Amino acid sequence: MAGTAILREVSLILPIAADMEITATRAATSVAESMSMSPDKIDEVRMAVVEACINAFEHSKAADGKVHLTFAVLGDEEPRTLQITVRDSGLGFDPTKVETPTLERKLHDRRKRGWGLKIIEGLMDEVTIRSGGDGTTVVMSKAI
Amino acid sequence: MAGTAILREVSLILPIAADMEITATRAATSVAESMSMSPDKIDEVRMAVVEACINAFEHSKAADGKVHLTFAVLGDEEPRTLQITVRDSGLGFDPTKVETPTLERKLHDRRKRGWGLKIIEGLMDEVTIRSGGDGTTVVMSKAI
Amino acid sequence: MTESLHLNVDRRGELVVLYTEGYINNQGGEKIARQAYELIDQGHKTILLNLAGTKIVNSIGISILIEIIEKMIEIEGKLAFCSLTPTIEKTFHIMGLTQYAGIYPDEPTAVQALGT
Amino acid sequence: MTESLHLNVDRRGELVVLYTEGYINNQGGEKIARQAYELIDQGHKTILLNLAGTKIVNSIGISILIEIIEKMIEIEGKLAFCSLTPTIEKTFHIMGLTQYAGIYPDEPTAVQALGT
Ligand SMILES: Nc1ncnc2c1ncn2[C@@H]1O[C@H](COP(=O)(O)OP(=O)(O)O)[C@@H](O)[C@H]1O
Ligand SMILES: Nc1ncnc2c1ncn2[C@@H]1O[C@H](COP(=O)(O)OP(=O)(O)O)[C@@H](O)[C@H]1O
Repeated sequence: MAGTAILREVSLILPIAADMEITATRAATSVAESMSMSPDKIDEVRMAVVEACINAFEHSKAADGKVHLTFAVLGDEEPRTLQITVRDSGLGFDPTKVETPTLERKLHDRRKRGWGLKIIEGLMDEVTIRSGGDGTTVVMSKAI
Repeated sequence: MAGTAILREVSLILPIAADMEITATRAATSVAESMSMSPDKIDEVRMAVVEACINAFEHSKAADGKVHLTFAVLGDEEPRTLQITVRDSGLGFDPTKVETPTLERKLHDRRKRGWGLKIIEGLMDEVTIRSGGDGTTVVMSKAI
Repeated sequence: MTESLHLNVDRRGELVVLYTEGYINNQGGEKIARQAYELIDQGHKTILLNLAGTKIVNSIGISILIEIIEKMIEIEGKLAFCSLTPTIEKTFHIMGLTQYAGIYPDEPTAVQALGT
Repeated sequence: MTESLHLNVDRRGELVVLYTEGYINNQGGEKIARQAYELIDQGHKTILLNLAGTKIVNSIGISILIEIIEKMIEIEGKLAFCSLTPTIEKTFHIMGLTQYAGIYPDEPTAVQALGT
């Protein structure tokens, strides 16, 4: 089957600390460039990585204070897809209970936040979230 | 004692593959910037990281095909030192048997190579190498 | 630190152009909001955010911009944006922000459209 | 790929200036060497490598440059460098390369010193 073998994988473990999502975007950029992804797509990947990281930073309450990322180049002979995993060992949440935000409602709401997952889904080709008592794993991918 | 606590640590695992040292330099840059290291020093760190990575890529023959890096911010209250560890689980070597290169000799030698460790030592403040049957670990640090 | 946001203010009568430089995250968004509320208090009702110097934003930062939009609707003012990266523009579309704030490719186009 | 080296050649009589752009690694060094040997075969004896466009090198790439220096000594020619980043210059010092190749801050200074 096309696009399913892992051709190359980079792992990154970040501490939960201010601006550390920038380190994640740089790793993503390197791996994406190494598979010749277009600059515009790389930029979209970067934004999705930022959102997934700040979610883990802000919401996970992971006891180890870490966020684990992998950047996998998937393909057959040629690189086809960049698959990024962002994992924390925190409290987890129920993704089905997250309300889809709309600006109309947010304009009257006290809480303007709640856009991260929607942005990730809008910018990446495929997104799956597994979450439970042992933490949260966001797997997101984008074809080159 | 000053400068000995780990304030923050980023880990990176790279596959042994062309240009992957660039990914390492980007992670190094992010962490160094986060501790406000000067651009010139960051650039020296980058060069040392390149050399340590290509050594592991080229010489280690690590069976797992990976190079493991950590970027640790050491300090007391304030960040003081960036400590970078580059580790492979390869064949290892005896650092005491590595000849210190001189250009005079290299100009007449067939083999012009052999500069990596000298460059690392010249650019970083402190460098220690542990190497044996279970692989090689280069620990190098630079104060901000 | 990586990139703390810089803000330049160009008052042109009723219109004010804010030039951002750097990351619009929590702190970046707050900085813009503080400036915007100050301008609103001074009677300015049209603010153009020129994002040419911003290559990265996050949703926390954008949420703070939504507060400014809400305020503008209240006072019948306008918040507009120009010179966005394609990704930031796409993100604004994903969020539906384009319905409540003008998005323009560059500053001259924005200034003309805002007609101030 | 990350950065494959680009090379521009400016023949000025005896002197040739080579402008590099990108990473001088194994392949980058080989590209420079191939070009240099071609120029030497054509009778050029003074080559100036302007590294303004190179922000990163590795020791494998530099080792290949040492081969060019060796060749130049043989034919009584000259290899010189200009517009290095501080780190690349420091690295050349660490290696002792500055004893065998002129290192100049910028191209005009280099051209004057090479006196061609
Ligand atoms: N890694 C995570 N760990 C725990 N909860 C999370 C995580 N990621 C998202 N969530 C939950 O999902 C909600 C929606 O996330 P998101 O759409 O990114 O918006 P926001 O972070 O602004 O609230 C969060 O408020 C949080 O409750
Ligand atoms: N990670 C490593 N694993 C095994 N051997 C190594 C490693 N790093 C360095 N070496 C050994 O040390 C020697 C000197 O390394 P270096 O100074 O970087 O120059 P070069 O890589 O050009 O030979 C290498 O040739 C190799 O034999």
